[in-house]
Amino acid sequence: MTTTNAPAEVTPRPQSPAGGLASRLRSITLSSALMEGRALLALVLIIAVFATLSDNYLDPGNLVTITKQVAFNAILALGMLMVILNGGIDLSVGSTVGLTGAVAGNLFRGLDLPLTQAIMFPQVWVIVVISVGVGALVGYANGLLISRLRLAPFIVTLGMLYVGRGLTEVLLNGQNITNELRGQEGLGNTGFFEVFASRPLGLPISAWVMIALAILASILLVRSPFGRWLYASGSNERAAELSGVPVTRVKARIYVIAGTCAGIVGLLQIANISSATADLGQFYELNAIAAVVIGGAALSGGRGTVRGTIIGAFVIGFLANGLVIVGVSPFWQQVITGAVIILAVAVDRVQQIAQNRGAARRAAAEVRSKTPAASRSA
Amino acid sequence: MTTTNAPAEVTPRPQSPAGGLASRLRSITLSSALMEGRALLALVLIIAVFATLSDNYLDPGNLVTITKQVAFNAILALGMLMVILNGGIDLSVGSTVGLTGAVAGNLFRGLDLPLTQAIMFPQVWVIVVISVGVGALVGYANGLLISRLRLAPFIVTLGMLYVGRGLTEVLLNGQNITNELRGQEGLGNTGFFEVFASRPLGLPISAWVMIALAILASILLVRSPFGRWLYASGSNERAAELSGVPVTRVKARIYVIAGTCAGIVGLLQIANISSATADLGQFYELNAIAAVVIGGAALSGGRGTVRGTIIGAFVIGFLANGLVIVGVSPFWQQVITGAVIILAVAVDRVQQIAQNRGAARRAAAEVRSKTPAASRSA
Amino acid sequence: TDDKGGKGGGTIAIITVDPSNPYWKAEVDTAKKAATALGYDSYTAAHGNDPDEQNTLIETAVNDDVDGILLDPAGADESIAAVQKVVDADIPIVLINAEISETGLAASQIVSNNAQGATVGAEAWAASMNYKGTYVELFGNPSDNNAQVRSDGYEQVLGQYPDLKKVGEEIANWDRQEGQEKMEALLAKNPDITGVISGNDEMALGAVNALKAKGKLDQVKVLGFDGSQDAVDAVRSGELVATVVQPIVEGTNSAIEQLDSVIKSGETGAAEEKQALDCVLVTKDNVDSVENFVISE
Amino acid sequence: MSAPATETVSAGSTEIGQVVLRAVGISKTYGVTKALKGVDFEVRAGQVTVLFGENGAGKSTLMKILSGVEQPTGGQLVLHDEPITLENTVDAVERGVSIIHQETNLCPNLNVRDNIFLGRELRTRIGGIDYAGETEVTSRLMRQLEEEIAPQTLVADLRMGQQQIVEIARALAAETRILIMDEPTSALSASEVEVLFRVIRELTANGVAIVYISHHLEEAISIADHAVVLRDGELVAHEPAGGIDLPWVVHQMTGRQAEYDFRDEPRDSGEVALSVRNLTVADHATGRVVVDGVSIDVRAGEIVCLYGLMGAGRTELMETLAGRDPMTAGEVLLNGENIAGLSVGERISRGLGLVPEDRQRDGVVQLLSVGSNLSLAGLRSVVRKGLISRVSESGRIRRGMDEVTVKAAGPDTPITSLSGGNQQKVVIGKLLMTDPTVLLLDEPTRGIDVGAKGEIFALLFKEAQKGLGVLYVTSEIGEAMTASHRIVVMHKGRIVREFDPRTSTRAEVMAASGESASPTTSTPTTDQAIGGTQ
Ligand SMILES: Nc1ncnc2c1ncn2[C@@H]1O[C@H](COP(=O)(O)OP(=O)(O)OP(=O)(O)O)[C@@H](O)[C@H]1O
Ligand SMILES: Nc1ncnc2c1ncn2[C@@H]1O[C@H](COP(=O)(O)OP(=O)(O)OP(=O)(O)O)[C@@H](O)[C@H]1O
Ligand SMILES: [Mg+2]
Ligand SMILES: [Mg+2]
Repeated sequence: MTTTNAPAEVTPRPQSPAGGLASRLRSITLSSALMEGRALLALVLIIAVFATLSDNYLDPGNLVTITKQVAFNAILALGMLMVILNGGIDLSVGSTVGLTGAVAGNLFRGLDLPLTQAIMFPQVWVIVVISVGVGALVGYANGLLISRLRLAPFIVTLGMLYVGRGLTEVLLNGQNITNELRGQEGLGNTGFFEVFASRPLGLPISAWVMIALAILASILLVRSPFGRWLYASGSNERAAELSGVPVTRVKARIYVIAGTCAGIVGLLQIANISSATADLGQFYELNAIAAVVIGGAALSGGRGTVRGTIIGAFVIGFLANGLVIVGVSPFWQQVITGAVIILAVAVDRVQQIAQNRGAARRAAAEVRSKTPAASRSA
Repeated sequence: MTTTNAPAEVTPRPQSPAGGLASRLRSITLSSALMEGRALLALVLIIAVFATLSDNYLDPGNLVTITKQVAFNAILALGMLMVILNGGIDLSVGSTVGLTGAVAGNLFRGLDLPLTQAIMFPQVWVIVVISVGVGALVGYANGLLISRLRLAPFIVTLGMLYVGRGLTEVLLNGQNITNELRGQEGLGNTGFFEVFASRPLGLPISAWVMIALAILASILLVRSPFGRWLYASGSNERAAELSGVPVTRVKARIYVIAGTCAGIVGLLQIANISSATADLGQFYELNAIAAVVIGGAALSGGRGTVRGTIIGAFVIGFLANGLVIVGVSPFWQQVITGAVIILAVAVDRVQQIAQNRGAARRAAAEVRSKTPAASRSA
Repeated sequence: TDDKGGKGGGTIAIITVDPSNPYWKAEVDTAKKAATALGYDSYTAAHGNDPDEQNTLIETAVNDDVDGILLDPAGADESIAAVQKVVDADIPIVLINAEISETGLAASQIVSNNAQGATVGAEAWAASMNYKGTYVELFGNPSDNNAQVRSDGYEQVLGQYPDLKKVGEEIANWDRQEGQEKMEALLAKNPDITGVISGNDEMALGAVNALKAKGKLDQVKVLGFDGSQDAVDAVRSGELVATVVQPIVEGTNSAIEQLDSVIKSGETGAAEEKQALDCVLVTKDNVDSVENFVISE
Repeated sequence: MSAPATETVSAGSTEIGQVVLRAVGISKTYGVTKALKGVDFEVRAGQVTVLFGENGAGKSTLMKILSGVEQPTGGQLVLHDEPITLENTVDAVERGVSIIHQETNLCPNLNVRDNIFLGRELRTRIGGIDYAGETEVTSRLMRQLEEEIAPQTLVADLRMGQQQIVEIARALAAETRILIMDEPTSALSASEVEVLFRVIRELTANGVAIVYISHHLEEAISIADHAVVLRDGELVAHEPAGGIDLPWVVHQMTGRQAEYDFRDEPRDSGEVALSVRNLTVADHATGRVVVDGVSIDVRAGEIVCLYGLMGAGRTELMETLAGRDPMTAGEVLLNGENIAGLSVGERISRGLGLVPEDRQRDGVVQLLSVGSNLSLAGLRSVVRKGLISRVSESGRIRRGMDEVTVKAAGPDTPITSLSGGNQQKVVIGKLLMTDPTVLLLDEPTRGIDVGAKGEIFALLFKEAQKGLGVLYVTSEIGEAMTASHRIVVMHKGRIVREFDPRTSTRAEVMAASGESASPTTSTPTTDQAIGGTQ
């Protein structure tokens, strides 16, 4: 009212909410398509190559196999995505997978109660809760150290990798736990395999869990305040903090999420291989990180999507399976896997550089055509 | 001549070079002492604990053993330090150690020349040059991808880890190379062990190499423009670039240095275990990173010293050796190692927080004692 | 059941542990050669003792509709489910080197007798120690059953001799360099030991290196296991007192033969499903009869 | 003219006033943004050419092209009548062109000396760094700039103003014939500006050509020999300094008469919204007291200006009030409730938020869109059943964008594509969307052009009329005098005096802040700020 030159005079554009939403969705799709483009491209290429090389590659049975395999990595990658969105990294998830497996195994073996001299056999659901809880606890420890003490995630989770692996070995004490997982009717702890190794509608349970968690993660990231806070603090933590975002809490939580995902994978894996072993989960963290990054996320934080991550996990899964089916020597499989990881991230960079060059050229040409005098005058 | 503000007309202040040097040394010592303080503390603590627990720990023989083991890690850590100073990371050095070992082994086994049907046996010095060159080449590839294409170091070197390990296995093809390393008089390729497993003055050659490289690295970091550029571009790459620092070149070079260090370790290790094996070097990268970080470097770049890194490597070495000597169960060794890594970085943060609290408390007390009226007036 | 098999063509999947290790390399090479000789195509894959990876490889092979599978299983209990899957798909499978703890699934299980091998190795080594002295043990990868089986086998024999005292044990993950570093540390603690027993040759050779460097090799007796070429050479030169060779080449050859027979006729031709491959002790006396896991005689 | 190339740097041949560097028809495009559209520009030896223009007019872009930081998409640079291309900054420095950047470009982990010689080290005979030599030169430069900074002080330990001094020293250390200064004084104190101007005069006397950019218009006019005005990437005016004055500059910059003067009746009758009592803050690391027993009241509807010199402790005060830094002693009441110990988020939801000093570092979230930035602080209010309601969020974003008049294509525009002024409006809008009782703003107009400044203050006064209490920090006296109900002056961590802007003069206020009354400007100061003609 008092000001004269305020641009309040802008005539309010009649923009319908629906229109706003549509344009919003469009722009989301566009920008994420760009990010996920290379992952999809890689996936299509891989499938095309191996499908021509082997008739059985696209067999329904083989697709189910790949999906099951991918599911473990994808579940871990979903947790890793949250961590990476925050600009962090979690090297300890693989070792947490092993640890939760060992914890569950030990619980099936029975808890030695110190005072009563009796052995207690928890029910399966209790075992599940405790094991996943242990995963969450490891994540909680990571999160506490990283968010409160502001230690570097790389180092904290590297240390935790060793701690977790060591504890797993302590718990298993050189002995895999196998038969105990079946439980015994008399002890009331049967039913583990019936759930964790089931195949509802022909798809392994791990695939269903992946789907459920992916939907959950999508909602969390796209629709919930927590997701917005995560993207914000991953992009500019100081600004997010001054906007009232509880950055420390967000940071602490994502490691709990990553640890929980690892706990779930631990249970699914011991059901899958029907045994809790000491090196279960080794190197899983690397595959999970690779999936997230191939899926278009930036390791510096603030950029990445659930869809890209899932596609990234499928890239790795389809590649690994294809290499085996085609009969590539195990030695060369590693070489090719490494090369594909690098290529997947290099492709869009090269493309981007080419684009920039093209744009610069076009702009230069435009300028030249417009201002011939100026450039000659020099 | 014509310019006024050129540094040429500086009136030479009568400042003795010695004075400059002394003050310089003082300031270096102070700031780096703070950084390395916790590493030294950890080292002293570890030594004290284990020395009281075992009489043999500080045996000269055992110290030599530790030093030899530390040397391998320290040499890698020096290369890693450069990379980390730049804000990068190199996960591929361990796999490069294996690869250079395999390359050297193959060269000892003889080169199948394609046309002549003859097998050529290179002389030892040629083998050494080629093997280290392969390490440098891997680093060069890393550097190119990271500096030119601006890919994330984590991903590039993760991919290279797989590629290197795969190539190592391809080269060795399931066969350790052992006897061939001795060479044969007739072929003119003897003498490898005489140099690479020698013990001048009772200290293993690896220790001497470590010392030499540490001095070299110190000079490079502290006395050469390259070092200043490295610190600068690690802390503010844009500023460094605008100041005329060839940041891309600096970035590319450090990976070559890291790869070269890995090549040297590869040769020293195959001499040490007198065999080139397929899993040589596995996990070395993690130890090297741990040494650098325990030594006070920041993973975000721009902070770290050679001395700290060497101390960091000794922390890890003294710890590993001590745990074995004291007879800690192998399972628990990993747990403790992980915990020490986390502790080493947590200690100075906790200390810093305590310091801040102390400072704040003192200030508050001072304020209260000074202005009793004011605080009452509220 | 499979018409492709009758013509002697078809594909065999060879799923092994880790071909970058000489022992499994010999297994794979033998299997490939034998399969080719019988007119099969073959491909190899490795699970690295990871049951999950083994599951994937098995499923992939089943999906790929191979005609037969030769598997070196990852764990006795962990592999049952995987083998069951193969049986369900009506594909013949033969196990080599290690067993599973269930019978009636695989056509045959041709198993190295690790326990027996450890016993003969330990006997020979104890004799060379004159049944007295102090020693340390290097233990393999704790997640690998064989590490425990061999260690138990050693213990079973050595426990009988009260004058043999174990003063230390370290995990060295089947790895030569780790074996060497652990040995160096163990030596610092126990400078006067007279013996080392090791779960495999690689760790034993690492220990030899450490002992050599300390100039103690002549007073310490080292026992290996596997019969790798490096170890055989070391026995010849006296650096190892003994190693134990698993006749993996013979075993693999007969495994492929039996697999071929099942594919063609549904019968293995062997009397038992489980066939033990007894290990052979290698000492200075018979060292020249062993080359690359093949025992001539 | 016939053989110019050989002696580009040896300035002996150039006379004062001769054109040494010419930009002909320079264009620069960033994606779709046309930052420069065929600009012709001249730099003269021994004279100061001042470049005026609103935010986003293209000043920095032009300077980056002149100094080799960026390459033009069209046009030609001519140095001493020789057409040249500058591939990079090294190229430019070798030809005698140096730049002091708008944003400080230093490495905080290196010391002052290392920063000054970074990229152009003095070498010893064997190729190492000549530390003694570099230290010498550094000490001399610091003496010349009248700053007591030891050459081996870490840059991280310097104040922003001191860092700017180091930037200037770095440019002086090179053999510069053409020196570009892009906002060199935005973080300098008045006395430091005086020293800088003295140095500039020394340089020009020796034939060095200076290009100078500043949003402190009076200050810039006082040093100018030539005035060049850019608007929307085009050169709109070029005059010798003799014929220009403030209204002319503002008119050329904005294309209209500037008119902002928000002086108003004092508002001392409202309820006290924010009450600060004896607030004391000690620095985390050193324990040094930086805010010393400060007491301020801000009433509903009142706009209070916190005026002071750089380093007076205003930023610490603001950040402590916002809840980012812990306070050492004292109490803070918001609507009568003690909010000590509450987090930033809790304070925001109770009605107290901060617009930070450093927009890029603390204000905008770069990877989020304009809309998401706007809704970030008030996100809780659009949450239904635990999820963000898209409809109510986009509705609020639209209202917010209209309210603070953000010029952006839409809510999904990347925030980084906006000009500084518009980014600042988003940051302010973000907090306004939380319905605050009191808004804290730290240097809200730093690096923002006249037009945007007016809009921002218009916005604040509009909100104040609705009952918002405002406490803002400024270092510009004109702003303090014309856009506040009350001025509180801070000096060395303490509140030294309060003024009513209607009844006091600039000189009084500046004197209270510890600076001399009329330090840098030769133009007669009127309390009518910018173009008071109505
Ligand atoms: N790197 C870039 N990418 C995209 N657009 C840019 C870039 N740099 C500048 N621009 C745009 O170019 C235009 C001119 O910017 P410039 O920084 O030159 O303005 P300025 O006059 O220096 O403004 P200020 O006074 O705020 O510093 C603006 O619209 C800006 O958004
Ligand atoms: N990084 C730092 N290291 C040491 N002292 C600092 C640092 N930052 C600020 N100070 C000191 O803290 C005090 C208050 O600084 P502060 O930035 O709050 O002042 P200010 O009035 O807001 O000035 P500015 O406008 O520059 O931000 C000053 O004495 C300053 O020198
Ligand atoms: Mg600018
Ligand atoms: Mg401030």
